[in-house]
Amino acid sequence: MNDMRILERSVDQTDAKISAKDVQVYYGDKQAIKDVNVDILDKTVTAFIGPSGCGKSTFLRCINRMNDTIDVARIEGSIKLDGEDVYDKRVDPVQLRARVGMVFQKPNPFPKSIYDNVSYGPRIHGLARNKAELDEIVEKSLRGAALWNEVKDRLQEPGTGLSGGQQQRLCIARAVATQPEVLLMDEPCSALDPIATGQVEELIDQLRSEFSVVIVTHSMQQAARVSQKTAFFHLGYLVEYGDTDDIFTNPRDPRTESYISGRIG
Amino acid sequence: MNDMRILERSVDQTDAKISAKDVQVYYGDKQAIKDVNVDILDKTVTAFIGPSGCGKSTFLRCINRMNDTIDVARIEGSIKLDGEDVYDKRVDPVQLRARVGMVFQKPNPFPKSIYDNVSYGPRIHGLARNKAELDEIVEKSLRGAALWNEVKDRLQEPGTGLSGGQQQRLCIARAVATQPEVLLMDEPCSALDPIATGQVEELIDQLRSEFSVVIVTHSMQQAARVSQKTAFFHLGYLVEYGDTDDIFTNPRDPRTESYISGRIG
Amino acid sequence: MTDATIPAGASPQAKDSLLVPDARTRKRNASEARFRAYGLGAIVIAVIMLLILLFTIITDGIGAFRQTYLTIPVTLDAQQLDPSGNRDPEDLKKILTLTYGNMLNGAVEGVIAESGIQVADLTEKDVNDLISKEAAAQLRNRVLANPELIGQTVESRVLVNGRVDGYYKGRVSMASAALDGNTSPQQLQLADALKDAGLLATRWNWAFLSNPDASDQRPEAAGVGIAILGSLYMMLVVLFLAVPIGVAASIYLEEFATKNRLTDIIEVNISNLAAVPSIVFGILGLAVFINFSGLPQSAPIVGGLVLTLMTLPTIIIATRASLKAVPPSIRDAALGVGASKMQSVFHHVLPLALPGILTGTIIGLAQALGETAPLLLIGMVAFVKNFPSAPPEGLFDPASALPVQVYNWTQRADPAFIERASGAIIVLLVFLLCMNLLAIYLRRKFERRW
Amino acid sequence: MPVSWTMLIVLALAVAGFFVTRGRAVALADGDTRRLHSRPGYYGWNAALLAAVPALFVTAIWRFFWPGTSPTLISVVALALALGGIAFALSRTSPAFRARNAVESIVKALLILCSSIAILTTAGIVLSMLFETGNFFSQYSWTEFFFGTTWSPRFGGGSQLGMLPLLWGTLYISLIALVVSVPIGLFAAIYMSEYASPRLRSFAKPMIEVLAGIPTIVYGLFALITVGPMLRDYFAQPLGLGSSGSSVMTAGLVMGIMLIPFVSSLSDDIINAVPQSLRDGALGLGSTHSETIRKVVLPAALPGIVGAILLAASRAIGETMIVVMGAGAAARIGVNPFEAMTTITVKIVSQLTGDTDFAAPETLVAFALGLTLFVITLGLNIVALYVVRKYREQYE
Amino acid sequence: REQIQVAGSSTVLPYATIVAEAFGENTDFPTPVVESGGSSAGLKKFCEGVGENTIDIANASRAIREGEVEACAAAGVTDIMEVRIGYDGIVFASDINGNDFVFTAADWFNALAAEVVQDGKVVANPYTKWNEIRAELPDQEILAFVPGTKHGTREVFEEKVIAAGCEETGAAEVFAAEKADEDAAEAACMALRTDGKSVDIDGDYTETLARIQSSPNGIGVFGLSFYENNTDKLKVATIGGVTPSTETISSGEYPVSRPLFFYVKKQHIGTIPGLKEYVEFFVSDAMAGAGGPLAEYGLVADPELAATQQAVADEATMAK
Ligand SMILES: Nc1ncnc2c1ncn2[C@@H]1O[C@H](COP(=O)(O)OP(=O)(O)OP(=O)(O)O)[C@@H](O)[C@H]1O
Ligand SMILES: Nc1ncnc2c1ncn2[C@@H]1O[C@H](COP(=O)(O)OP(=O)(O)OP(=O)(O)O)[C@@H](O)[C@H]1O
Ligand SMILES: [Mg+2]
Ligand SMILES: [Mg+2]
Repeated sequence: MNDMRILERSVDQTDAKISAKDVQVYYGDKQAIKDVNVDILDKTVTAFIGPSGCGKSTFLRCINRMNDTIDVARIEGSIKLDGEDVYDKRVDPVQLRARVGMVFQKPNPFPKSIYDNVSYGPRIHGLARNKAELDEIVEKSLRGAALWNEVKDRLQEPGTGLSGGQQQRLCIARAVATQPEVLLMDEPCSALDPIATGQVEELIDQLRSEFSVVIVTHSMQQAARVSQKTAFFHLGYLVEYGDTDDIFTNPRDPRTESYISGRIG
Repeated sequence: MNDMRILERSVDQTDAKISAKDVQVYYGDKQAIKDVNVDILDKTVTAFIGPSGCGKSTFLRCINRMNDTIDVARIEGSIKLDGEDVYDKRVDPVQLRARVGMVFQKPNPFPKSIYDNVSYGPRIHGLARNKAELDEIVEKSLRGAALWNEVKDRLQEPGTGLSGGQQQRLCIARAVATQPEVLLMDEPCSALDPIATGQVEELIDQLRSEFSVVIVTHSMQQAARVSQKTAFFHLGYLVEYGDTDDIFTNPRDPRTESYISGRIG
Repeated sequence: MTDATIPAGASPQAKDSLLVPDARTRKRNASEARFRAYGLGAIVIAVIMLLILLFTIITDGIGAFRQTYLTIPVTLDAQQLDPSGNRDPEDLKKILTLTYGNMLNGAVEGVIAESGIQVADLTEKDVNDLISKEAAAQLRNRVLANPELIGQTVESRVLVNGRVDGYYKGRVSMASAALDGNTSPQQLQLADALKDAGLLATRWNWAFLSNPDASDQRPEAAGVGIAILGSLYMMLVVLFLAVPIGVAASIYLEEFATKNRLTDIIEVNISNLAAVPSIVFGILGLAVFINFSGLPQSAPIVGGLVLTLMTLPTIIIATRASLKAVPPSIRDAALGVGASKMQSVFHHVLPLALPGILTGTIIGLAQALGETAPLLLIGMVAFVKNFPSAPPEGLFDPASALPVQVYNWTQRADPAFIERASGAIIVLLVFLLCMNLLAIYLRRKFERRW
Repeated sequence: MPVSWTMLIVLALAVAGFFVTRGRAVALADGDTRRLHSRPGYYGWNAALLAAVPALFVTAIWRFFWPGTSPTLISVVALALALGGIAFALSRTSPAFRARNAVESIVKALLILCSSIAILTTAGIVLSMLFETGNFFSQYSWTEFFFGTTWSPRFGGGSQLGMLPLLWGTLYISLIALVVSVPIGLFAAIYMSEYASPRLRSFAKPMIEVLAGIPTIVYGLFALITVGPMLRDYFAQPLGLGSSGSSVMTAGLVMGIMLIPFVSSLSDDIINAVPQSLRDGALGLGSTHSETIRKVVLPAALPGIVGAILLAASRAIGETMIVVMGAGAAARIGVNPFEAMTTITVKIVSQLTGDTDFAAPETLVAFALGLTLFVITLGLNIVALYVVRKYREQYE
Repeated sequence: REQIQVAGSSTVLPYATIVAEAFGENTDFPTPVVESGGSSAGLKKFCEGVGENTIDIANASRAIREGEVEACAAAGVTDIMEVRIGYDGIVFASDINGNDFVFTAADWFNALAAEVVQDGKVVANPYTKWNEIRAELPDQEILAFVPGTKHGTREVFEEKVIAAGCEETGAAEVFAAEKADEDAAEAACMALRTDGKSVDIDGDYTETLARIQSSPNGIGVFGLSFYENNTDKLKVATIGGVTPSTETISSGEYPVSRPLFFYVKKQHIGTIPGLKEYVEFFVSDAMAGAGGPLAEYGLVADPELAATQQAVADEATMAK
């Protein structure tokens, strides 16, 4: 039902959906991201990989300005979405976040019912004209996140009463339901079993036909499976960025190589 | 430093460290665990695998009675630690939990400094007589959890300011620092990169020489790597339990087989 | 460090039975039990104190809801009440309560004579004072409202005086009456005799809830009608101003304001306002609302405004604390799906903070409901006899308030007012209880852990 | 009062504006609300707010600052403003109009306005007392006021109005009240939020809250009739500490009881809001419940608890009736808690409501006391703010 | 505004309410609103200015002061009518079951002064029991509940009892000789002891009564009307052999009393309906006269009531 809009929206895509220039991020005095330059393409899945604490989540949160909520965080450089600087004074971060959705690393369902969790985004963005459409969006999103079968009988129960993996899938469904142009996913499958992981990967693959997806993952296999582009972060630097196949088969930077082969952490 | 004690402790081990009989768990009306019977051996790593929402965390939380904190949760059957029913009226859950440590699925560092997070357990159990001993425990635990190098300069900063993976390792360090006899780990590596995962697996392997470890994981590879025994859960049932090698190479139950081969979720 | 450094038995890991706690655990459990006992003790202390206070209030005040009445036939002598005989209301008004009082006295004497009551040493004063001074006024109003009654003999139920009433509530005894200049044992004997004759009875007294205050000589006629209205009006003002303003201010300070010197100043300011003695708010109200902006004296609107300013800090402090307690991940989640800051606050944070907001509101309103001092200066600690009209105009009419009534009555010389004061406190507590019930309901609805 | 009717009419207009504009927005989008920038409700709200806010604001300000103006004029202007607001909102309504942002900026402005009321109140308090305080100091030496140790106002002049005994009494009585209410309140809060069954909690909490609503005069009488004589007969006299029926201890104890709900209810909410995962973390390490509370939950809840305690302290400082009846009216400096003392607040009230000459220093001193107390508590609050900042623990 | 607004002294309040109630009952005017809040606050409001939102009448338990009249005039309140309604007797009373007391002013001075004269020397008050002061007094601890410094009664108590006692005992002369100047001597005469034997009461007479009930040793200072309403709990003491009553006070035999007033804003007569009628009603014989309800309640009727009535009828303002 929303296909029309999605098409409209993606008409004037440039190749670089998001382009970051000289991004530096500081938490107080500590610099967490250093000189990152990267172009994230439309209709592409980009994987961010790198050792824990290297700044993947931080960079991800810069893209939709979620870092605005951390008092001590400070960002320099520019990040452009469709050629417009997201840190421009005139930009409404709300609209930005509606276009750039996010799944957080720690599942954080609202303390509301499962249905309300998923329908929240569509509701505030007016994506459905009536209850039936809303129901449809909810079902579609939950199906996409491979959660429908498990929760279809308990949509009115609280989202916080779900298992860890279910919560994570709920958060994915919630993000998908808003139909963003870019979807940022911070380790969406970390708590999922292989089958659910497979289903989510399938969802990502579907999404790719219309949006751009950025996924943080610790699993090289997953990165290799779902992404077309991979960015390798290390100690706050973007060490290497390129086609996934290249990176995994033929890394240019020695750090990338040792990470992939399991030598540095 | 605790080697002697650890030896002492393991002298009179029986083979079954924990044995569960006809365990049923209900959340309100919903039954989450059905008829589970299992013996968990001492000095062994047992992996719990199964699709998301099948009851792994629930069962894990039964073992050290963490389910007591959930109002709606109700348990039937018996779980014995060293032959003593942990649900006996006379059992003090505090003592139980000191002996059966736990790492939770969602990292939950205390809003205190990193140092205080790790030293919390040793302090309340009086494991160190002075500051120096405490420092040593903290360092050893953080090293074990592969976090020492990243945080050694910022031990006084809040644990909540760490990255997702760092928080998870902090929680592992915190659990290890209390020196439990049984360590329950709910997806301890889900947010870790391969190297950190490797280090934690190494830690688990070390721990095994003295304690019994139960680990929930979604990664078959990990289960295969670290565990000697594997239990497969499905829809609340313990479908199959046996030597890890057997389960992965020669599953008896068709459901196990299809899960391992990636067909059911 | 070697193993020797670890004292034997000190470790929880020593392979003890789970069923037998080791020494350290026992110690910790003992301290756990102590801790828990402290908690329970604290609640018990608080509840016992409450019960003691409630008990004294209720035993003292329940009497205010009962009143002793004398039922007698009164002949409304046309000669006295309408000398001109034309039933002209203007002329009827010229007959003052004094005449009616004499008529009532005559009626009592008539009843005594008729039923043959004999009391030794009964003086005329004893008889005349038996009936409340209020009775004459009531009778006059009845006649003015219905001039046809003139010339007839009507059954009248009249209030008896406060001492005789007190005699039936145990406040006055024959012994104390002997010492008391306002009554006498003879009067009490007369009352007993009338009671035996079935003319005098102590019954449930709705008038306490509907009557206005009465002067010092008529405790038996005093009621809390105007005070209830005044308090109600003020609470409406407070509810409609303090709660929204307080919550709005907290939201701004906690969720939107950048942390800078200005917000620090506001923050300190607010907690400081909480420490300002309530009478100072009265000074403020007098200076600003009455003298500067010309609002009327003794009006609930001014009282409400002053109490609003007084309760704001309480509501703000409570609301801010509970907003602070909502985990940031909830806000992140909302922002992450493209909700605006405002939406995340109103859709998610506020409902989660609601229990705390309710607490602040309840405590703030409770405080406002029971406050007298600021009302002293804006003229609400007053004797008001005419009911205010309905809101919104009524907000500008003079009115009293429940705590004011309590304060006034506890100052009065006649001990009968002490019972009235406690009765008014009971009414006030019922008010409070209603607010609390609402809060319980709302809390039930919104409270959850995550 | 036509002004209040004007306000009601304005509100009615706002409601009408809401529906009209909302309807128009939907119509402009040909019924497909997804073509609108914001949800249709926001267009309606925009109109409602534009209608109500300026009109009500102007009415209130006008009525407040120029009370003499004819109500009819005010009403006309207010209604014109309301209608103008709706018209303006309607004219701006188009699918591309950022209604949500517009509404949010209005709401934010309202929020700011509401928080500035605190500042205005402070300014009002200071201003309404400053003039009289000035009068006071022109008649009485400030050194004697601030550093004098005798408080004895007289009708015929020649009063000694040193505030130190009052300040001492204030601090002493408040301290005792806090010593009573903080442990009881905090333990009650802990028990309610951590141990008690939901049923007990939903019953105990409002019960305890009733304590805050009992008029202080009841506490005063309780102190005077019950607690005072009891303390005197069972403690003060046997211990040889005096034979005064009213004492610092009496007032402190009784006030402490009144303050219990201030500490307990607020703290209970805050403690309850600490995420369960933190408790699980601590319990999972083998802490007892009380260790979990003391070492993890309470530190995480500390800022809110300190706020609650500050609120209780504030109430203690501002309380009158209990002190009058419980502690007596004697201004003196001493350490014996079984002696009578009095507080600044009591003296403010009594000097203001007494029979002294209203232009004499004996009455005006009330304003000076009020202002001084204001400054002192301001100082205490600033200190508290910094302390809380320093020890704040943010969870998650 | 329809109703008359009255504010001021809480001592006058009961009388004012009795009159207001009767006024409302017997006339077509609404019952006046009578606030309490102290003479000072009442007069201050009274002097705030002229107009609808200022009060019409201020009750006071003392005469208006010069400074207050000036402040009034400065705010435009230039025409003030002073109406004296009668006298408030001040009595000493103790628990009904306790000892009888027959006081003199000197006893009170010796009992409560901070410093007394013993053998011609000024010493800190050494007395702890009444019979140490005078053997005829009972053997009972000294404990007096005196009005706090906010109360007008305190002023009367100090002047008519303590200062008189100071003269009577001859302490005044000794102080005059010993102290630096006249003011200091006067102050020494009126300074009350602070060791807990003399307890200030900032509350009202009900508080004093409650204190006597919880400390039956105590002797309290009350208004006559309060005592008359509580004769079953209190036993009144005589001063100089005279028992206080409306008669002895109005005849001047009993020394401790004070006049009660109210002040009327003449400028409001004519604008506020019923104002003049209320004032006239108040001072009428039926109300304030010797047999009227006010006297019945404990007001000592003013022997010069007729003059007051005349002044009210003439709307005579205070001399400037
Ligand atoms: N607090 C709770 N209240 C109600 N139901 C719950 C609660 N916690 C878990 N459940 C339900 O119990 C079932 C088992 O949950 P559990 O957390 O044990 O799954 P799991 O095997 O750990 O899954 P995952 O791998 O996703 O963490 C799920 O269906 C879940 O929705
Ligand atoms: N709120 C914060 N305050 C201070 N430092 C922070 C904060 N959040 C993250 N950091 C630090 O910034 C660095 C980068 O953190 P980030 O969360 O981006 O890592 P990450 O790559 O996502 O790691 P992981 O895979 O473990 O989630 C880390 O060193 C972390 O400790
Ligand atoms: Mg991360
Ligand atoms: Mg789980």
